[in-house]
Amino acid sequence: EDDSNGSGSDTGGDGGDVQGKIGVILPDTESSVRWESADRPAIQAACDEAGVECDIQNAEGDAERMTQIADTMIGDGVTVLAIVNLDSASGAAIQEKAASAGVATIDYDRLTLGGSAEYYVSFDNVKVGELQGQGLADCLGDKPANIVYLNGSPTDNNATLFAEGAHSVLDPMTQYKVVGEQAVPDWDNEEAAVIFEQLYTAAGGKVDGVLAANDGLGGAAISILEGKGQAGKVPVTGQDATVEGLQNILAGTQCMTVYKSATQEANALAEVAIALATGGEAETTGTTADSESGREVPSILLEPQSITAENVGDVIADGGQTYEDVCAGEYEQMCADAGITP
Amino acid sequence: MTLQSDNATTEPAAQRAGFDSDAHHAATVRDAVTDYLNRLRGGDMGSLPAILGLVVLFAVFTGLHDRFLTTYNMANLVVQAGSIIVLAMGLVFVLLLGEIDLSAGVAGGASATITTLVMIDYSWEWWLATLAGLAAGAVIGLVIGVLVATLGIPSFVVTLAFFLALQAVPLKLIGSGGSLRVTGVLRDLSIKNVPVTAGWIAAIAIVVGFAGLSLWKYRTRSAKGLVHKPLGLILLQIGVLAAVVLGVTALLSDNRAPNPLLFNISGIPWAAPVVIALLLFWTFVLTRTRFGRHLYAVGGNAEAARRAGINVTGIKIAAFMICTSMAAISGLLAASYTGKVSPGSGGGNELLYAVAAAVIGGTSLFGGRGRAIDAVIGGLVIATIPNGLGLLNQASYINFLVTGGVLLLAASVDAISRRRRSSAGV
Amino acid sequence: MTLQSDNATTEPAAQRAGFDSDAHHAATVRDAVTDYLNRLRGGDMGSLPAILGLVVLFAVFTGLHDRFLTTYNMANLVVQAGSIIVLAMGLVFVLLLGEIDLSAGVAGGASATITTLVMIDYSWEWWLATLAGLAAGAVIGLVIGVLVATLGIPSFVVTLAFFLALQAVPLKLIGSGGSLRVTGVLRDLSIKNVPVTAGWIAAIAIVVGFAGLSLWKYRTRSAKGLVHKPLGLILLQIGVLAAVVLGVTALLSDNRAPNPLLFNISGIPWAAPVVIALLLFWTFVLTRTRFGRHLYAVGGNAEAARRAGINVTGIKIAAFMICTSMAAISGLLAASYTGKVSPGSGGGNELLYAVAAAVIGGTSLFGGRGRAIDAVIGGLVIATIPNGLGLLNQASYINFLVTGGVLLLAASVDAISRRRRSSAGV
Amino acid sequence: MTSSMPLEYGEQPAVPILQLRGVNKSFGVVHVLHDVDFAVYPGQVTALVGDNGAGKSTLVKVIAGIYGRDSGDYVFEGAPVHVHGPRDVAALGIEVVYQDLALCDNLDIVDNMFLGRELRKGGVLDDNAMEEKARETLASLSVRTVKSVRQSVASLSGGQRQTVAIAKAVLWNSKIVLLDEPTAALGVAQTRQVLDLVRRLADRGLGVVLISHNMNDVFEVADRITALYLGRVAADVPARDLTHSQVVELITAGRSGDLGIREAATATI
Amino acid sequence: MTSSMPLEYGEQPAVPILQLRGVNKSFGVVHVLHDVDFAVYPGQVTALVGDNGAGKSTLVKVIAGIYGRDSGDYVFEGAPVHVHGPRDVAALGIEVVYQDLALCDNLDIVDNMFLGRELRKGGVLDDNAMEEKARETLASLSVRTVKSVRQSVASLSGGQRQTVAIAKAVLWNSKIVLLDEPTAALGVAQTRQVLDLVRRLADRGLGVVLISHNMNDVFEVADRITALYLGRVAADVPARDLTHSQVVELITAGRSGDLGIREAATATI
Ligand SMILES: Nc1ncnc2c1ncn2[C@@H]1O[C@H](COP(=O)(O)OP(=O)(O)OP(=O)(O)O)[C@@H](O)[C@H]1O
Ligand SMILES: Nc1ncnc2c1ncn2[C@@H]1O[C@H](COP(=O)(O)OP(=O)(O)OP(=O)(O)O)[C@@H](O)[C@H]1O
Ligand SMILES: O[C@@H]1[C@@H](O)[C@H](O)OC[C@H]1O
Ligand SMILES: [Mg+2]
Ligand SMILES: [Mg+2]
Repeated sequence: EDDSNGSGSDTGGDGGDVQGKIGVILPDTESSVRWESADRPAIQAACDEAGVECDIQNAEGDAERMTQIADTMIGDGVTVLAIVNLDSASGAAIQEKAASAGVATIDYDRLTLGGSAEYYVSFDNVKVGELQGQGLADCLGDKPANIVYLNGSPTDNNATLFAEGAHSVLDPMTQYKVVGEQAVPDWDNEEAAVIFEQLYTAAGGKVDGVLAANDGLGGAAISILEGKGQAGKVPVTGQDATVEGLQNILAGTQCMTVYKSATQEANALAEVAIALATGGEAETTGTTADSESGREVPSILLEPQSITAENVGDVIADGGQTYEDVCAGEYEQMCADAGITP
Repeated sequence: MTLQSDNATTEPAAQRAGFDSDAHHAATVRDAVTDYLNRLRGGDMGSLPAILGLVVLFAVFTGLHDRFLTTYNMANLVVQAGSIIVLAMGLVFVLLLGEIDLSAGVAGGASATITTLVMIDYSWEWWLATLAGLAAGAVIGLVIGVLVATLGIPSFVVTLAFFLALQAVPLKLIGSGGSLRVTGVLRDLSIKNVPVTAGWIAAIAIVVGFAGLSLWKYRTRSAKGLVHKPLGLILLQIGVLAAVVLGVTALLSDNRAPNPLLFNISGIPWAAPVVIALLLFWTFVLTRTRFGRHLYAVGGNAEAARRAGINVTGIKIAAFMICTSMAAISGLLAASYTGKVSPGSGGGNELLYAVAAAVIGGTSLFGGRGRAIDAVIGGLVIATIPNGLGLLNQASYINFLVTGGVLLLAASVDAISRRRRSSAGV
Repeated sequence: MTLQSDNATTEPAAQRAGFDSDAHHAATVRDAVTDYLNRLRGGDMGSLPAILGLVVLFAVFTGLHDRFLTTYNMANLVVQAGSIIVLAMGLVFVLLLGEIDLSAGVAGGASATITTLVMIDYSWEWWLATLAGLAAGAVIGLVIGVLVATLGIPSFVVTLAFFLALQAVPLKLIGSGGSLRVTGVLRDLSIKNVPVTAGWIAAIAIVVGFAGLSLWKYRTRSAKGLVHKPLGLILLQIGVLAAVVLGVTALLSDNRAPNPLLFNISGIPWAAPVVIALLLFWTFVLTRTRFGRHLYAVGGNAEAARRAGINVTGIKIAAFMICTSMAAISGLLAASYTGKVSPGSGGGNELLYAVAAAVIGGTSLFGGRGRAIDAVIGGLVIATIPNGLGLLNQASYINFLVTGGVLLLAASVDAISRRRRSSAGV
Repeated sequence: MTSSMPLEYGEQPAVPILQLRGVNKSFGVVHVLHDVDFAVYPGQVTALVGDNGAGKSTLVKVIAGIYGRDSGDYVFEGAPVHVHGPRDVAALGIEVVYQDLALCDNLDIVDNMFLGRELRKGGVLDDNAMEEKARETLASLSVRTVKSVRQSVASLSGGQRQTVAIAKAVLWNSKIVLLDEPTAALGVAQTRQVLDLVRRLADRGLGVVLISHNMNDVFEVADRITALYLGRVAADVPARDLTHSQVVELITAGRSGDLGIREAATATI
Repeated sequence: MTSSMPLEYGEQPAVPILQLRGVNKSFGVVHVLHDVDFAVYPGQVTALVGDNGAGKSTLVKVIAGIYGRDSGDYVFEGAPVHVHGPRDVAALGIEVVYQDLALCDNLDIVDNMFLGRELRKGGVLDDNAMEEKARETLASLSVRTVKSVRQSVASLSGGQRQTVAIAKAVLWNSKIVLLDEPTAALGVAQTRQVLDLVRRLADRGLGVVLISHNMNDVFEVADRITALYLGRVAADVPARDLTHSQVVELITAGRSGDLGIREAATATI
C-alpha cells in the first residue's frame, strides 16, 4: 500500500553504525495511548535496526518541558532532532534554536507551521478527518441522520484539523444534521462520556451517528450508548486503531477507525534522520506547503488508512497491534468470525 | 485574710448551675421551628447554603433546557455524580485533619487498573478483584500517611509526588494495549439499574430504619431528661423522608428511556445505593465511634488531641488510608462509567473538583469541620454543572467560563451565609 | 496585706532585666560559627536543607551523565528555572497568608496572551505590552483578592473557579488549537544573553552593594550596642559572595556552545538578572517595609493583626495582586522560552510545581513563614529534575516515577531537618 | 482597701471620655450583653468586675471594635462615633490588652510590640529604634527571664507573653487603656509593676479600665467599680463606697443590699 | 498562712509517687531546666512556684511527656519508667491541666471533657452518659453561666474554658493531678471550688501539683513548696517551714536566708 516504508529502514540498516545521535521528542501520554505504546517502541526498533543511537523523550503535554528537553538534547550533542510539536509556535521556536546550534530538525507526525524542519514525516491530519467523515457517512448511508461531533482537545491543533477534515466531507451531505458538537478538554475520556451523555439527552436520544475524533473518545460515547441500549445501533468513528477501537469494531459498536502505522512512520523517520546525520538526501513522497511561511517542506506523507469491520486484520498483519492484545478473551471468537487468526 | 469572702459560697453551687439552654426543651413543632430560625439567624446554616445553591442551579437549568428535569436526565446525573461524590467523601477525611491528598484521583486510577488487570489477566472474580483494588488503594494511603504523619512532610508535597509517581502505574501496567476494558458486574454498575422490587424494598427499609432510630433516640433522651426534639418534629421529619425516598423510588421505577417503546430503562441506578451505603457507613463512623470523634479532635487541635492521649499518628494514617480506599472505589465507578481504564484515568481535574465539592458541601479546608453528607451535596452541585452545560451545547471557552462562574457562585452562597457566623465571633 | 511583699521590688527592675542573649555578642568568627552550629542543632535550619537537597541532586546527575555539569547545561537550567521561580515567588505571598492561588498558572497564560496579542494585533511596543499583561495579571489578583478577603470564600475554591474561567481567555482570544508567536525583545529574553561587559558591571555592582550594606549595618548596630555579627564574619561573607558571583560571571562569559566553532553562546542568560532583580526587590519589601511586616503578621495570626489595626483585607488583596502580577511575568518568561502562547499555557502542572518549589524552599503552607529566596532555591530543585532526567533517556513512566520520588526526597530532607525544631516545641 | 490615690469627693469629672449606652450584644441565640451602660473617666481607673462568663470580655471587645453592637450608642469625648473595627478604635486613641492576648506567634517580641505602628526612617522599618524602645519598656515591667527581644513569642512562657501584650498597649500616646485580666499569668514582681503602671497611666490623665478577679488588686488601684452580672450592669459606683464583700456579692449574686439589679431582671436571660 | 490541712511533722511519706532526678531540658540554645529534682507525694499538695519564665510549665510538660528530657530520670512509684508521650503518662495515671488549656475549639464541652476517654456502650459512643456526667462535674465547679454543655468551647469565656479543662482532668481515677495555674482566669466562687477540689483530691490520696502565682492560694492548700529560680530548684520544703515573704524572696531572688541556690549558680545561664 505504501512504498516508502520498508525500503527506508533497509537503507538505514545497511548504513551500519551512523555517526551522531538522534533526538526524538514525543508530545504526551494523554491525548492518545499511541505515543508511548506504539511510537516509542517503533522508533526504538527502527533506530536499533539502523544501528543509530536514539534518545526518545516525552514532553508530557507541556511545551515548556519540550523546549527544555530540546535544549538538553542539543547540549547533549544530538545531530538530528525530531519533534512531535505540541503546537506550531513552540515547535518553531525549538527548531529555530536547534538551527542556531547547527542541529537539523524533523517534524514527526505534526507539521510545524512557520518552522524550519528539514523534513516532515507524517500522515495528513486533515485527511484523517476526511476519512472519519467518509467512514461515518458510509455507515449511516443515505437516510437522514442526526450527527454528534465529539472533537479532540480545544488546545490541540491536530484536533482542529481533524474536525476541519470531517466537516469538509459531511457538511455538503445535506441529509445529515449536526445536533451537537463539543470539544473535549485534554481529550479526557471521562469528561467525554459526560459530554456525550448530555448531548444525547439534549437531542432526546435522537442521535444516529457520532463523529468521535479518536478511539478513546469513541469508546466513551459507546460506553454511554451501551447504557441506553443503543450501542451498535449508532455508528461511531475513531482514530489510532487502538486495541479498544479495533475490539469495538469487531463487536459492531464502532463503525471505523483510522490507522496510522507507527512502524511505517518510525521507519520513515529513521530513514530521513540517518540521511540528515550522514549528510545524504532522503527519498520523499513530495513536499507539503507550510501555510504560514509558504515554504515547501520536503515530506514523506504516509497514507492514513480507514479501518472497518472488513479490514481489522490488516492492522494486525501490519504489526500495528498484536493478535494477543486484540483477540483476547471474548474477542477471540469475533476475531475468528472476522477471519483473523493468530 | 483570704480572697474568698464567705457570702460567695452561701448558695450551693450545683443547685445554681446554669445550662439554661439544655434545660429549655422545644416542646412543640412551632418551638422547634423558631429555634431553627434563630440558629439560622445566628449563622449556623448547616447544609442549607449548598442545598440552596443546588436548587438555584436546578431552577436555572430547568429554565434553560426542557430536558434537564426529566427522570432520564436525573438518573444520568446520579450516575455521573457517583464517582466524584465517593472521591469527595474520601477527601473529607483528610480535609478534616487540615491535610490534602492531591494524589487521590490517580490513586483511584491506579487501583482501578489493578482491579481490571487481575480480572482480565488472571480471571479473578469481580469482588475479589475489587478487594485487590481497594487493598492497593489502602496501601497507597498507608505510605502517604506514614510519610505525612511520622516524617511531618507537608501532605501537599507528599501527595503531589504521589500524583506524579502513581501515573506510572497504569502507564506501565496497561502496556501496549493502551487501555483496559471493564466488563461484567463492575460495568453493570453504571449501565444497569437496581431491579424495581429490590429498589422498593431498600427504600422502605431506609424509611423504617430512620423512623425506628429517631423514635428510639427520642425515648431514651426524654427518659433521661436530656434535650430532645419534640415528637411532632420527629414525626414530621420521618414523613418528609418517607415522601422523598418513596417518591424518588416511584419516579425511577418507571420506564424513562427517551424512546420508551424501543428500550426499557427503569429502576434506581446502582450508583445510588453504593453512594447511600457509603454515606450511612461513614456518617456512622464519624458521629458514633471513638475513631470519628478523634478525627475531629485531631483536625480541631492536633496538640490538644495528642495531650488527651489520642494516637495522632494513627489517626492521620487511617484518614489517608480511608481517603485512598474511597478513591479506589471512585476510580472503579469512573472506570465502570467509561467502560475502561487508561493511563490518564484520574489525572485530570477530578481531584480539584472533588475537593471543591467537599468544600461547597460545608467541609473546611483547615480541618475540624466536615461531614460525609457534604460530599454528597457538594458532589451533586459539581456534577450538575457539566450535566446542565452539556445540554446547552456551547463553545468550549463558554463552558470554561460558566463552570468557573457557577463554582464561584456556589461557593459564595456558602461563604456569605457562613460569614454571619464568623462575624458573630464563633 | 497585699500579695506584693516589699523585697520583691528592692532591686531596680530595669537594672536586672534579662536579655542575656542580646547582651552576648559573638565577638569572633569562631564564636559566630559556634553560634550557628548551636542554632542548627536546635533545628533552625533556614535554607540549608533545600540547598543540601540541591547539592545531592547535582551530585547524582553529574554522576549519571557527564554533560550535566557543563556551563551550557547550567545556563539552560537557569533559563528553564526562570518562570517557575518567578511563579513560586509570587505564590510565596499568598502562601504567607495561608492562602493558595490555583489559578496563578493560567493567570500567567492569560496575561501573556494579552501581552502577545496587543504586540501582534496592535503593534504595541514590547514594554507597553508587558505593562498591559502585568495590569491584566494585577486585575485578576484584585478580583480574587476581593472575593477571598471580603466575602470570605476559601481561596482554594475561588482560585479553582478562576483556574477554569481564565482558560477561556486564551481559548477565546487565540482560538481553539491555535497559538501566538512571541518575537522580538521578549523572545530574546530566553535566547539572548546579557552582553559580557554589562554582566561584569552588574556582578561587581552586586558585590560592592552587598559589602557596603553589610558594613553599614555593622557600624550602626555596633555603635548602638545592639547584637551584631563580628566583623571577621562579615568580611568572610563578603568574600564568599564575591567569589561566587564573580566566578559564575566568569564561567558564563566564556563561549559555551556545544559546537563552539559553529556558534558563540556567552554571557549570563537574561533570565538570571530578571530573577535576581525580583528577588532583591521582594526581599526588601518583605523584610524592610511595613507592608512586608504586616504580611507576616496576617499570616501568623490574622485576628491579632486585625486587632493591631492592620488592614487585613487590604493586605490579602495586595498579596493576591502581587501573586498574579508575578504570574504574569512568569507567563511571559514561559512564553519567551517556548516562543509562543497557546490556549493551554499555564494550565498544566506548573502551578502545583511552583507551590512545591516554595514549600521545598522553606515556605509554610499554613502561613506566616516564607521568603523570596525560598522560591529561588525550591525552583532550582524543581527545575533540576526534568533537566537531569532529560539527559537520561527513560520511558515516560520511569520519568513520572523518578520525578515523584525526587520531589518526595527533597521534601523529606527539609521535613526531617525541621522536625527537630518542632519536636523542640517551637 | 480603697484606691491608693484617693480623689476628693465631687472631683469626678462630669464628662466621661468614653461612654457606652444601652448596649446589647447577642451571639446567635445567646444574648450576652443586656442594655449595658458603661463609662470611662479620664484620670481614673475603672475596674470592671463580674463572674466568669458575665460578659466582661465581650464588653471590652465591643468597645475595641472587634464585635459590632446589636444596639446602643458609642460616645467618645461627648460625641457619638461610628466604629467599624479595631482600626477606628485605635485611631480614637484606645489601646486594649485582650484576655486571649492575640500575638503573632511567628513574629518576635519587638515585631509584636510595634505591630501596626512600626517606626520608620526614610520609609524603611527602623528596626534598631524599635529594638531599643522595646527593651526599655520590657525592662520596666520586671521581665528578667527573656533571653532576647528577638525571640519569637511562640517560645515565651505564659507570663512573658502577657507582659509583651501589656508592653505593646502602653507604648503609645493613647487616651484610654483597657486591660482584660492583665495580671492573670504574672508573677509577684511583675504584677506589682503592672499595678503601678496602671496607676501611673491614670495619673497621667488617661482613662484606664482594669478587669480582674483579684479583689485586692481591684481595691488597690480602682477609682470606680462597675460590676456585671449575667450581662447586666449590677452596680457602677466609686470604689470607696464599696467594701470587699459587697463587691463579691455583686459579682456572685448580682445584688448587695440596695445595690444591684432587681430580682425580676435576673429571671429573664 | 500555712496549709489549711496541716500534717504532723514527720508524717511525710518516705516514697514519693513520682520523682524526677537531675532533669535538664534545652530548646536549641536556650537551657531552660538545670538538674531539676522534683517529687510528688501521695496525699499531698505540692505547690510549684517560680517567677515568670522560671521553667514551671516546661517542667510540667516534661512530666506530662509533651517534651522529652535531655537528661535525667523519671521515677514512678519507685521504679524508673520510660515515657514517650502523653499517652504513656496518662497510662500511668497522671492527669494534667495545662496553662494553655489545649482544648479542641471545634468540639463541644462534653466532647472535650471526654476526649481520648470516651464512654462507649456496645462499641458505640454513649453520648447520653457522657452528657450527664459532664453536667454534674461542671455544676460542682460553680459554673453558672454556661448555656449548654453542647456549646462549642470556642464560644466560652476565659474562665469557662479553664473550668472545662479542670473538669476534664478530674473526671478520671488518676494517681497524680498537675494543675498549671488553674485559677488564673477564675472568678471568686470558682477559685474557691477549685481550691477545695485540690484539697479533696489530696485527701483522697492523690499526689497533686499546683502551680500558682497567688501566694494566698498556695499557702491555703499546699503541703510542700518547690521553688524554681531560673530553671533551678531553689527550695523544696514543707509549706509550714516557710513564710509568705520567704517564698516571694525565693521566687524573685532565688534565695532567702540559708535557703536557696548559691550566687555562683545564678551567674551561669
Ligand atoms: N462567640 C460566642 N458565641 C456564643 N456565646 C459566646 C460567645 N462569646 C462569648 N459567649 C458567651 O458570652 C458569655 C460572656 O462571655 P465573656 O467572655 O464576655 O465572659 P467574661 O465576663 O469575660 O468571663 P471570664 O471572666 O471567664 O473571662 C459567656 O457565657 C460565653 O459563653
Ligand atoms: N519552645 C521554647 N523555645 C525556646 N525557649 C522556650 C521555649 N519554651 C519555653 N522557653 C523559655 O523557657 C523559659 C521557661 O518557660 P516556662 O513556660 O516553663 O515558664 P513558666 O515558669 O511556666 O512561666 P510562667 O509563670 O510565665 O508561666 C522561658 O524563658 C521561655 O522563654
Ligand atoms: O493520533 C492523534 C494525534 O495526532 C493527536 O494529536 O492526538 C490524539 C491522537 O489520537
Ligand atoms: Mg473574659
Ligand atoms: Mg507557665
